[in-house]
Amino acid sequence: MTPLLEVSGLRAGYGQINVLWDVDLTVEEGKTTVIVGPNGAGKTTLLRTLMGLVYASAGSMTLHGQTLKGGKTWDIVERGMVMIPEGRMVFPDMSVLDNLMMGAYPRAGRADWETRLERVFAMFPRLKERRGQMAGLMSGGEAQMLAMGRGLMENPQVLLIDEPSLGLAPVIVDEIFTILADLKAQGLTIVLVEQNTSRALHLADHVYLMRSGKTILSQPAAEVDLGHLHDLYFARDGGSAAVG
Amino acid sequence: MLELILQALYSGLLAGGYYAMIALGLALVFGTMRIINLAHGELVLLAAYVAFEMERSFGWTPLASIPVALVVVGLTALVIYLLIGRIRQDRELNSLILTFGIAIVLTNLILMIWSADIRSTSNSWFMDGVVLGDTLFSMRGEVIFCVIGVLLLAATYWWLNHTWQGRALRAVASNRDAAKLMGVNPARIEALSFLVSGVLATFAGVAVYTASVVFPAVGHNLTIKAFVITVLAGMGSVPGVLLGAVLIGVGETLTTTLAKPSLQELTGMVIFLLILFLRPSGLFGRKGMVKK
Amino acid sequence: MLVALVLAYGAVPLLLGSMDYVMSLIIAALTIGGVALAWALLGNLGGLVSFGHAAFFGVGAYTSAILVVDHHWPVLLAMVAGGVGAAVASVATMPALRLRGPYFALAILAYGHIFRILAVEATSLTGGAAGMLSIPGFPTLLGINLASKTGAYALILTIVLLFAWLYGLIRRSTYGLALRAMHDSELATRVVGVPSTHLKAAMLVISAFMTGVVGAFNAHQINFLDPEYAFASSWTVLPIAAAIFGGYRTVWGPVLGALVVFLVDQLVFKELMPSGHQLVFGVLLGGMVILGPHGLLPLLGRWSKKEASHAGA
Amino acid sequence: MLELDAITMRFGGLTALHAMSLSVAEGETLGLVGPNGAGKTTLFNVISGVYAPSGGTIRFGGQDVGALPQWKRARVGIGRTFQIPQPMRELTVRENLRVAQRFGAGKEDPAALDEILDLLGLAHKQHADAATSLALTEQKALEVGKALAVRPRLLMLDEVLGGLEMATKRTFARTLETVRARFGLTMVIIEHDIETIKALCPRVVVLNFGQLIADGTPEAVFNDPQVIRSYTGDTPA
Amino acid sequence: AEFVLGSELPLTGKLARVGTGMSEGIAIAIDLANAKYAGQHHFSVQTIDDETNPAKAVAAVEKLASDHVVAITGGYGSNIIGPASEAAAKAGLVYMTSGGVAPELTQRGLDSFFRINNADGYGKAMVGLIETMGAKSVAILYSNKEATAAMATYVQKALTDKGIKITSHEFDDTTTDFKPIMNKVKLQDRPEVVAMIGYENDYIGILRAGAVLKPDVKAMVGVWSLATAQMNKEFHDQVQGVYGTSPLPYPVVFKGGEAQDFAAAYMNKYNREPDYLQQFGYVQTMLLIDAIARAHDNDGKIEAGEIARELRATTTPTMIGDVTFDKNGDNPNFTHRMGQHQGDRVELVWPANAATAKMNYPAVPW
Ligand SMILES: Nc1ncnc2c1ncn2[C@@H]1O[C@H](COP(=O)(O)OP(=O)(O)OP(=O)(O)O)[C@@H](O)[C@H]1O
Ligand SMILES: Nc1ncnc2c1ncn2[C@@H]1O[C@H](COP(=O)(O)OP(=O)(O)OP(=O)(O)O)[C@@H](O)[C@H]1O
Ligand SMILES: [Mg+2]
Ligand SMILES: [Mg+2]
Repeated sequence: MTPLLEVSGLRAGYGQINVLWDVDLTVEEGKTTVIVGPNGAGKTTLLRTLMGLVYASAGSMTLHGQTLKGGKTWDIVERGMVMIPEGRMVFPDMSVLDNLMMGAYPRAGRADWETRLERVFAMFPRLKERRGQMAGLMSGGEAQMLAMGRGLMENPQVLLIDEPSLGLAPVIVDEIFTILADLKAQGLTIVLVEQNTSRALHLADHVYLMRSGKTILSQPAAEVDLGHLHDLYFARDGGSAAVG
Repeated sequence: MLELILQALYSGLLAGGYYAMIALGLALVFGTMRIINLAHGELVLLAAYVAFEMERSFGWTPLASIPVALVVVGLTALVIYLLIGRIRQDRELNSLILTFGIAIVLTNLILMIWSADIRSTSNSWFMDGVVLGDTLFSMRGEVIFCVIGVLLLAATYWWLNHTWQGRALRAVASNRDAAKLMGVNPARIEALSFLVSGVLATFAGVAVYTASVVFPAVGHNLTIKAFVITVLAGMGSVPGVLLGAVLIGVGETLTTTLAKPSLQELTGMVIFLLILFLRPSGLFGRKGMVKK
Repeated sequence: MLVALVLAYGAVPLLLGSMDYVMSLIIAALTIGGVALAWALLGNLGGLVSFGHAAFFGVGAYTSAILVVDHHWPVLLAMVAGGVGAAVASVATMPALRLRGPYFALAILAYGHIFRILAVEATSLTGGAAGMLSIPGFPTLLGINLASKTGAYALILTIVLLFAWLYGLIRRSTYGLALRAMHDSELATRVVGVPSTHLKAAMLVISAFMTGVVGAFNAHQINFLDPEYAFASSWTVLPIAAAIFGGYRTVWGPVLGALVVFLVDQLVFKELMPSGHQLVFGVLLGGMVILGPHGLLPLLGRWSKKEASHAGA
Repeated sequence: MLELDAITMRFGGLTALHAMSLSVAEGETLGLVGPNGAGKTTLFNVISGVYAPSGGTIRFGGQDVGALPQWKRARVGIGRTFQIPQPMRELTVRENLRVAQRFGAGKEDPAALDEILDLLGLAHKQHADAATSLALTEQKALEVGKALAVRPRLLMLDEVLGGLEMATKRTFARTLETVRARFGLTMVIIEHDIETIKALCPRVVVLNFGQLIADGTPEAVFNDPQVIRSYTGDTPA
Repeated sequence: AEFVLGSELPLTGKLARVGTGMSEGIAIAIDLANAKYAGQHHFSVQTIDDETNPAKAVAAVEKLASDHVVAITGGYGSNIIGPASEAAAKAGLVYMTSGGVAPELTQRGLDSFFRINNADGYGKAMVGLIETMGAKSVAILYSNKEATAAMATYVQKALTDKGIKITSHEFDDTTTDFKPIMNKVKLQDRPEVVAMIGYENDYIGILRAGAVLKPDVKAMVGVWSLATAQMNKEFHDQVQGVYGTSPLPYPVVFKGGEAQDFAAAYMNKYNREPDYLQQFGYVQTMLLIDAIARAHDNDGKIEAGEIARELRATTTPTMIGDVTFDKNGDNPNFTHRMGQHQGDRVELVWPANAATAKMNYPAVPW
């Protein structure tokens, strides 16, 4: 069976600065793939490149066997792949409700947006309370919930998620992981970038470790050894000291 | 005296509807793309001249020339958008220069094609008096276009706030990358917003042609007026445009009535400043715009 | 740099000094350049885009003209006073500092209109709409007749150079850094102790002063003022176009832009198309924005670097 | 050192802080936790002068600072970071710190900047453009750097550890400890990771709906049923 | 000999329309002069657009001077003519115009400045007409531009001196809706005559406001640019019965050879009827050309100041009446005529000796 999403030799970066160096990645349909790695490794950049927000200078990426390279973000969305970015990517001067409704903008999502809105409100009651508030005035965690909720308004086949637990209170983090488990159970293909390694591993089918713009480890989740993983995290590779 | 004031209020109200129509297209593009289209007044003017040409060549009434003007002005607006789309850096500032250049080109083209003579409709139907309750006087054209203006305002408001496209337009303005992630093609949606602004300019232009007098230098004044109202309204707020336009209109006519007519522009500017000092982000501006 | 100075002060008057017309165009271009510089200073350092520099230009012009005509001040001193007058006027515009972006830009424009209307209405002081004719020109200083074309050229050149020097000085200081940072990140600068509003106000005053001096220069150069001319929107628009055209983030870009835009328009396009040349001018502006969005100076910089690397290879 | 008395902050119909009182002693490291939207960031905003509170007084080092403008509060020694990083755009990382130092601390001291850059692991990025070329975590480090360059007496950190990978977080926490000792700081830290809070803060206060619901040692606070219900859930902390 | 005249005019910008009109008149003058002096002299004109900007007008004059033109004809707008004519004086060139009527222009003591018309001339005509009507009260609506404001002052004073009751309303050029002003006129002033001192767009605005509000007045009187063929054609219904200064009736009936030649040449070249703008442009330029020819013919060359002396030395009959220049360059003989739109015609109705028809009074367009 051909993998749903396949990336090989991918290079990408911002202007003159290259960030991703020959990244390889394979995502099977219906599986949850977790990408971990130290800060600044290029995880966010990888997701953005997949979505066409960052220009890929070399390598290949395919979705359903068809190339994503050079594709426009909005077409990729219509092709069923969707990204939930971190909370700073909300629409600051639109209301919470309008933000959520933008989630349903792709054709696939418009039909029954009302039911999905109810579902999102049920998951995050805070969003329902604040439906009229400008998103830019939400607290950090509220905005993160909003980004998540907005992503859930879409109706994708593949969901890329960037650090969904960032800045959330522990109770809400629980809630998020429950939701992810649900989505997985419904058969959705998920690519998850997450710093909360241990919790992410619980969910994962397959794990990638990224460092300095490369995928340096690819293993089925079951075989992953947390200790070994952490060693790999900080293997010296000169120069690219993470924060701290 | 009361009669004078009532008439001033009435005239100001009608002027407000008409100013709002002129300003709305600019406000739309400004509110959604942060682009100040300095050629907006010239678009309005272009529509007026199309109406003039149709009337002169074929004897059409200005209303009948609206479809033709829509095509001409709509296309011009699209061309402006395409040019703006080619700006790679610092779009907000560079588009000022670009649209200023376009305004110069349009003014001079209009001057070359239609000369510097003053033009206005000769169709007296629009100029006939409409009298309300024996004391409130207006021209038929003013009333018609005030009503059209309010209808267009309502339609634009509805479009922006209650349709997928309108919401997408606001989303692109708010966070371009995030909007792409929602499946929005920003270029297409922005082109659409320019097109709509062209449509609004068309109606405004035909209104100007019937209710007032045009000549090539008028475009600049129209842009300034539209811009003042837009800012007064608060970033892209449609109700704000209406309220701002009416305030300016009424302010002007009341100045004429109670003080002297040559001070009306002063009044407009003072109202503008006062409101901004009280509400730094405009009448309907959102606080959030100021905070960051 | 020295070469450029020698060229500007020596070669230009020697070569062109006898051609009154060309000299007055250069003077006019430098006048616009001076305003463009002041505008860019406010934009770059204060983070404030103004659509109303004509306000300061006009106030400077009127202040100086009135002091000379009615109170018989010496012209050069009155020009400085013109700058001070504009600076004082800018204090009146300070409530606008609370406003951001286009809100500020338009508020200043509104002030410009208000000043213009006041100039029309204050007939006893300003001569009203009829304006002031036969305003005295420049004196002779150190043996140089500043009223001659060459003299006026040297004067405006000196003014512009002084302003550019001052601008460069501020820009290189830590104040310059903080000011540039305030542009988009005012909150971030305030919480680290930058009195952003004060700094902005200071830039506004400096920019207004510069514009006022240039406005005063212009009044004594063409010996005439009326409200419509002194507060004409072209005193705002042309400098902005020139600054952006030349590269508004650089110190010299605005001046260069003014020289190029104005001289090319008047000397070349106007020769080619006596009455339609503005059309070409419009196209030129638009084209520049699309082809070289950082402006002429950075573009030239890039070219010369390329040239150099080719030469090296 | 810092005393808040009956601080109330209303946004339109929403009351983000309810007559909140709190005092922080010199040299203390205080953890500030609470559910999302509890009002933690708002509290920082009020203390640093971003918002003028609807009621209450703020005393810092014995002085009523309630009427001081933002920039003066920085100069009297209140340093803070932003949850959503606010780099000074258009400047490089180092220039960001220079400005903070020049205006906040009053004089330039390149050696001190080098030290801060080193401590925060930003040395190799010091000439990078602050707005566009930093990963989220680097931006957070820059936030801390700016606040430190001001030479504050009180340092308020808003989720600067959020998004950091576990091990990095630990290292960074140690760095903060070093910084605190090195510069003799009083700190207030907002953080959602309970482990980190426990490691760094001898005293923790919990906010919920704009009110203090608990104040004490981490052990005491995180075992408070009210806190568990509203904040930690039944997750094994 | 070969002579190049210079002309500095607004061909673009706010005054483009009037500038273009004057330039057409100048062109006709050149054509006719070349016919008149065929075999002796040849004339041509170098025109520079001043873009309705004083500084550019000054530069234009300097350029013309550096190109060695013999004299300058042109200019529009007193505020542009002012500095431009000073630049001409500096360059030792005669500056001849009809485009600026402000009194200040001829109070500067420039001996190279000449103009064939002035505000007083227009004012006298307007006042004369109103006096003839026998109106007891007049409302003056005037634009706050320099020329119009100066003229309003003149008219107000002259009418007050004649015991006529005056109210006045100053407006600015951004005014488009005149109803509030007209309403004041209608309800408060209740004059017999409304005097409008402005430009075409102002007249149209005022007349439309009048048509809607229908104040109880007996006449609407304007000044320049109103009693013209073009206004009659394009705003036919709106200007019926309205008066304005007008050197010519419409259709133009030119009496005398020169006038007929002018009209024919104009029709031939531009395919429409000439207006007062072209007529003034023609007259001023022809006066200048004749003076140049005389100055040259005296001794085969033109000495400094000779053209100015020649201009001052003679009184010439022209299409706008006899022209003499006083020491300031003003033409004290200048008086205007008043025309009235009557159906498809513009008839001269004042002064009696120039009248082509009886005036309709009272008459308003509504
Ligand atoms: N817009 C940008 N322009 C230039 N460089 C960037 C940009 N965004 C990120 N980078 C750089 O690219 C590298 C990878 O960043 P990225 O955000 O992909 O890392 P990440 O793995 O997601 O890290 P984190 O865990 O901190 O989110 C970093 O070194 C960062 O400095
Ligand atoms: N300017 C504002 N206008 C209106 N409401 C606001 C504003 N700022 C914050 N709020 C609201 O006040 C509440 C408190 O926000 P605050 O940012 O202080 O939360 P927080 O405790 O920092 O949460 P988090 O942990 O998610 O960052 C939130 O519900 C937020 O939506
Ligand atoms: Mg990331
Ligand atoms: Mg917070």
